Amino acid sequence: MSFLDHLMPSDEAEMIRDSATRFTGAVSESALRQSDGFAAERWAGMADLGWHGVLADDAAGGLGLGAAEAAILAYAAGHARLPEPFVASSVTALTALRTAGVGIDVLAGLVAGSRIFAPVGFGLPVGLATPLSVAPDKEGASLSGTVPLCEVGPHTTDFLIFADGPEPMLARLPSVADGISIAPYRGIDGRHLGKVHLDDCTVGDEAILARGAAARNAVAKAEAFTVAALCADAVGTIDKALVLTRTYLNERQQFGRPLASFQALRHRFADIGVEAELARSMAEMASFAAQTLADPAPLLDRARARICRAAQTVGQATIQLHGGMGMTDEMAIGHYFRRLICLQALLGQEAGSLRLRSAALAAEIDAEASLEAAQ
Amino acid sequence: MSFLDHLMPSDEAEMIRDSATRFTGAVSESALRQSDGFAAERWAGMADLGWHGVLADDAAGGLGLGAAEAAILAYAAGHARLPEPFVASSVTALTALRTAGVGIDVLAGLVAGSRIFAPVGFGLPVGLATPLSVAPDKEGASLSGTVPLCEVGPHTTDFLIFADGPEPMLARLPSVADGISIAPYRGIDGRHLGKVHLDDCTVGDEAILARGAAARNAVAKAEAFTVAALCADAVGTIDKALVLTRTYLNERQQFGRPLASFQALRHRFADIGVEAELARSMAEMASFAAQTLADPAPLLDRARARICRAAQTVGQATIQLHGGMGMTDEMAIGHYFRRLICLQALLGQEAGSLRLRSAALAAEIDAEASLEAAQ
Amino acid sequence: MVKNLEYRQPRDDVWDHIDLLLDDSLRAFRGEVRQFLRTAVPDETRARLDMGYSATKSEVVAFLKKLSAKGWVAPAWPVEYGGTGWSQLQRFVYTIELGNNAAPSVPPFGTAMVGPVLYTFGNQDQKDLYLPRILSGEDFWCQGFSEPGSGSDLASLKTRAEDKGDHYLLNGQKIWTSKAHYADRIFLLARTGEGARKQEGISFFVLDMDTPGIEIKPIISIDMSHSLNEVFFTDVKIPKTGLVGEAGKGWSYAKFLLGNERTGITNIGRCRRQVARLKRIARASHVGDTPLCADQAFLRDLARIEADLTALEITEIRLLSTGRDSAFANVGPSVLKLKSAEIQQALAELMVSALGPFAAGRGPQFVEAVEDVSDLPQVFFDGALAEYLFGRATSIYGGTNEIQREILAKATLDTLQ
Amino acid sequence: MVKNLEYRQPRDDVWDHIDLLLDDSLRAFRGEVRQFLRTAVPDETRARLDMGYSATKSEVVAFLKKLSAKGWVAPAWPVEYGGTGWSQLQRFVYTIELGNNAAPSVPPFGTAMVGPVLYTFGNQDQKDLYLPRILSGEDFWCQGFSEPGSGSDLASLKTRAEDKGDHYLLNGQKIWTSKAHYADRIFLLARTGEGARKQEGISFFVLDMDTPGIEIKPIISIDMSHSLNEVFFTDVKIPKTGLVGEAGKGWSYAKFLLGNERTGITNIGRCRRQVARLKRIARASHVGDTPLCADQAFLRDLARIEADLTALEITEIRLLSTGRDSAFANVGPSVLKLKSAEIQQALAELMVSALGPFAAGRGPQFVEAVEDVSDLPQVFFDGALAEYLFGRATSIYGGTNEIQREILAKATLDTLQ
Repeated sequence: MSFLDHLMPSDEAEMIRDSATRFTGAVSESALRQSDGFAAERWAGMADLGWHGVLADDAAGGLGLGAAEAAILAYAAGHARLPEPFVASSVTALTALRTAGVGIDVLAGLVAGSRIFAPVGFGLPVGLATPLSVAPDKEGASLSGTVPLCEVGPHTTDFLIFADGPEPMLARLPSVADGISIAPYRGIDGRHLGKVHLDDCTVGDEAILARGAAARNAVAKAEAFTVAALCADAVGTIDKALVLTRTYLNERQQFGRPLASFQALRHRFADIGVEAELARSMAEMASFAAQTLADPAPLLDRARARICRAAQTVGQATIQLHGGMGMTDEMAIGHYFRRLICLQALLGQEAGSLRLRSAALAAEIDAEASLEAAQ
Repeated sequence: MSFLDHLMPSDEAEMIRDSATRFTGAVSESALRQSDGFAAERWAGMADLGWHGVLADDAAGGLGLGAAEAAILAYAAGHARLPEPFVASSVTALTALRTAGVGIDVLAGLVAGSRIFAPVGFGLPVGLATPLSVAPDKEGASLSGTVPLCEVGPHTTDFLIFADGPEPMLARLPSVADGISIAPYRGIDGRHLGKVHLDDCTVGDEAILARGAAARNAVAKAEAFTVAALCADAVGTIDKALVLTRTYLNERQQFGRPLASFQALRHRFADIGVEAELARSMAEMASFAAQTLADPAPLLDRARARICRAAQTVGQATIQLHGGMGMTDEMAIGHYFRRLICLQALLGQEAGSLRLRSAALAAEIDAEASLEAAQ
Repeated sequence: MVKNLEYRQPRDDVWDHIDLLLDDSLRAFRGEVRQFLRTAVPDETRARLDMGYSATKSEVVAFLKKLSAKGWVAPAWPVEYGGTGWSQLQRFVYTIELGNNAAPSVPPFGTAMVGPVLYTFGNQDQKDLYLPRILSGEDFWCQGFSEPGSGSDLASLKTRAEDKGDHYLLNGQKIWTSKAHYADRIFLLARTGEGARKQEGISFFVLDMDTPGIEIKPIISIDMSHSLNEVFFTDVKIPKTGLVGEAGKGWSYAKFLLGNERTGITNIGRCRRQVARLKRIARASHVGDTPLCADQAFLRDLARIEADLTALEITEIRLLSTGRDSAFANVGPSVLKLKSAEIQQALAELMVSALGPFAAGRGPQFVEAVEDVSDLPQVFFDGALAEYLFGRATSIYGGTNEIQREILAKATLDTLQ
Repeated sequence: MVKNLEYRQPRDDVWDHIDLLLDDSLRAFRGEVRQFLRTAVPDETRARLDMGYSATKSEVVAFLKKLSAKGWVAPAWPVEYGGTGWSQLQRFVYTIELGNNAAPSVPPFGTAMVGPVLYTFGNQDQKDLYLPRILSGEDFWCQGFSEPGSGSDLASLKTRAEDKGDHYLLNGQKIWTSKAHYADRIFLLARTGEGARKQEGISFFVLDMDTPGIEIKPIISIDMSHSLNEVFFTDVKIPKTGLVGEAGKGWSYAKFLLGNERTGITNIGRCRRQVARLKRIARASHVGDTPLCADQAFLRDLARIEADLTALEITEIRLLSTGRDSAFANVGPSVLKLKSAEIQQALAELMVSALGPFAAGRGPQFVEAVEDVSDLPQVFFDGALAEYLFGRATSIYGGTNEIQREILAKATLDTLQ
């Protein structure tokens, strides 16, 4: 598939978008505020619409689609600021499981919404290296170490743990197991997060889904899909922040006329509209790159950097354009602002992304020098 | 003298300011455009008003004043975009000569305006290391090397050359001497610049004004005074750019009303007004630091960085606010824009200044760590 | 590791270079202030505040008691009303040191806002009753100016105080009332008449917060803290003694008050402390194996803010000390307000950026959860995010950035010289 | 040393990562374009243009001849008028490669501006006469739209063409007429009648530049080059055959023309080449003993611009390829215009910053003077400053940034969805 084809969504993709829009359109502000980071009926609703299986094969009850369609759903989740771990479980974990070639039985539960996976030690946040140590054990292996930031909560049914090192492995463990402890906390946007501590945690052979290059490969693919989905989530969040701000500027009167008539505010709104379009472009590119390219990192780093900047710029501007009202928890805009902060962190921030790109640029400059020296 | 005293100009300083304002107010736009980088009668006019001797002792015919008063004149030069080498000769060279303790006869010519010095290898631009090699010679020393950027022109009567190295020296040479060649060129703002090439250029003992620490000290003092004067020059240039833009915005009509009534333009003008005030603060600080402190570099680096940024921001914004007219050489604003570009280069640019400050910050962080480790 | 990140008191023997601009007597004065603050603020309070948390009411009260004993609660007041007689620059240094030493903020509502209005426009009874109780720390005040829908257009206020002969009857609503839930008294603007312009017919009142008919509704802000409130007035009786100055002249008193407010909000001391904090964070935080303090891009960001901060300090000194450049004196407060908001927000943003992925979470549980993870300045996480979030208000309150730019444009662009 | 800084042709075997977004057929097409450009542009021209200098008229003419022989002068035109029949994306790739390979710019006045107006609204005679001469490179055109005093308010133009029966009599003045001194013909707007709105009563004309009564006065721009002009018309006779379309409908033709203009000015190819140039400069330029390419702060600036450029490229591809998102299709041109101006200006600014103190001088003598100083990319100095100075126009011409923001705000803010 070419990027041009990618930009032309299929009819199926359009149907998914429409159904997602209808679904999230029915989520009320009060329901969101009451859901305390997770609503079981919402998760089940997503399952009914096929969200959790968007990337899973037919055989597992999935839709067998790709990063583009997962991005449509992540966008909808951002637009409605859903706190549920859609990306973590249905994109990150599912992609790793699927790439590792696990059996249909495991995937089926995830697709049906009855199993909710928390990736540990990979995927999200981007760029947080948290190596776990692996010791051989008679029945399989024993894992130790601490992962300070995972998307884990009371809803989590399974851990999907990646232990890097000389003998990398990807293992599945139930949420309650000997040697695992969780310190739960909350994301700035209300999502459930936690620190996972492993202390000589025994993993049986049957729980080890992949080893070595296969494990690394599964994790790499999962991380690329994660970046693409988070980018789309950010664009959905940005778009809704713009909608809220547009409404506010048109409705709110000051000095006897609507705020939307003040040129300084109009131009600032125009500027963040540009940011939104650039972010949308980068999100399109990220889902194409994750799906198609063998080494998407150089493109994904640019996408992360650019989208984090857009998230920062749009978040700050929309609060400012809301004036004092933007500072209140009562207005939805602050919730979108916090989600944008959280997404920037999960994407590794603009500074982190540019740091990687800068290092790559330096390497490119070196490589060109060598190439010329060799001529 | 405290900084507070410094902020309260003396009556003498006010008189200098008034006379400088009158002098530059009489310089016409056409005279500036015709002067081709130097006007002898203007230089003589400055001499009459005491500009060249502002920093020189009474005995040499000077006013015996300090960096604050030199800054008033540099400000006036920037405000009127005078292309003559006031800073190079009357601040940089004079400070070095005076600090090196040269005789009154040398200074008197400079103060009177009959001798115009070009500093070579120090002072200006800030941060350009161009070491010259020194070989012992029977009659004194022999200098070799190239200094690619000096403020030198047909008006130059004397070189003041600093050769760094194990045996640093400060030497005075006539503008035509064996072993010196000049490749002249023009600054972006029209001032005379040139590359000076020294090829076994013999410097007699009588021409060597200072050696070793004394030479270094003279040059360091001169460089501090140079930064302070260039900062003031930049503030004068910025202020005039704002005046021109204010006039343009008020006079020019668009869509049936003055440009000055469009909020987006008003707010951009407000922003560059803030830049001007910050730059003014930093210039005040720089002239105080140059005059008073033993090690003014950390403050001068901040001043350079901040003033370069103000120069960049104001230059770009005033062109933009002039619209198409700002792109024409016919309007004075472009000339001020180019002067601001030139001053940024001579000040070492924001990037160069911040690079030094960053290195100093890293050292401060290290020093704090050592201090704590020692506790 | 965490030890290295803790708050450090400014050292008298290590001068910030900007300090070289002070003269000997100001440096001696600063030493005196530092000496006092060293014991006046408990270490625990200092550590919490330095992390970015707000002071609790009891911390503020305890500190006010110390200040009160020293006579330093309201240095700017005339000596006859309990001020210190310090020069403007002494007050500047004093304010910097409060922030620099992580002292609890002195609530400005009594000292900087209603106090000057009372001793300038109030009657003798009002001065005698209220001023000493501000200085002693007994009375906490809050400000009833803004109303829903008025936004930057303060004079469009609708709250009405009807003259009932022996009292005024107050009905209406105020918003953004900072610390109303802590306050003993409120000063407010209400409409007592009509005029051709909306600025006319407004009066300035003082009122006890326990007067019947006052209801406080918290506003939770985007950092999820409670500091702002809505205040509702339903048939509240204001005694005639609650009117300050002349009826109908409230707008001019409010302008006087807001003019005082704008010069006091640069928060330079706090910014200095945050630069120092960022330097400690840069030492402890790692990117891969490299400490952040070896990242030139981060250092440049910090150096740029530091240069801005230096420029802001000197600009404030210029405004305080010369007063001769009348054009600048007019626009100076707006310059300071705009620039200080930008610097405070840039510092908070850089701090959050330095947190990397750990900017995703917050709350006490979060701090606890990540506290034992090595190589990361965990103790700062939560406070940095709180500061970043609440700090978005610095470009909104006290006249938004847009309002400040309009003030500047009026003063510099509309007057052709 | 200087050798390392010279222009390098893009390598087919080293893909820019953004190229991975192209499909095989577009990549093959690009190979064909590159192959052609390799011989169509002399090395000397390429080197000069890459340094930031403008092409001379003879360089442009020589290049147009090559393009003409290939049939590539005006790819976007309908095939029947001499276009190529390429898809929009092929044209996008073609335009990028022109800039990326430092080919002389094809003057837009004939191909992108008047040509489409003529084949859309012109009569058969006009098509037969003018279109082939544009394609052959024989005719250079210039544009007479802006007038002194009209600025962004183009429709307020005052130049008048009076209907004299067998001809129009033209009087008035145009400004910003790019390359008028090179041009054989001009297209212009003039008022032929009055209307209730200022947009009414305007007609669109074509005219030979050697017609008596036309006077050209150069405008020297702030880079001290001559590319812009004022054009004065004194009793100039326009034959009736010079009227395009209907009298009084000129404004709608101009809007059609300007709409075409906005999509063609992203200059992505040139920006890509400048990123490559900055990488070479970073290798050669030193800060003390360290090459600039080891300065993380510089690298971050470059990486940030590069990410912006990638976003711009994809945004242009989105606009060209989907056309389904109608809201974006409306604002897309303004998004591209704003962002491309920002990127072009940021690249020029970074390049000037990389020059350090050497940004003080310019001119051929300067280049010669500093050419033998080691370790500095002298050959770029002069051109970088020229680009920086002239590049300030990118946020002014074709609708200032402020006008673009107003267009965006109208489209996105004033329509509540």
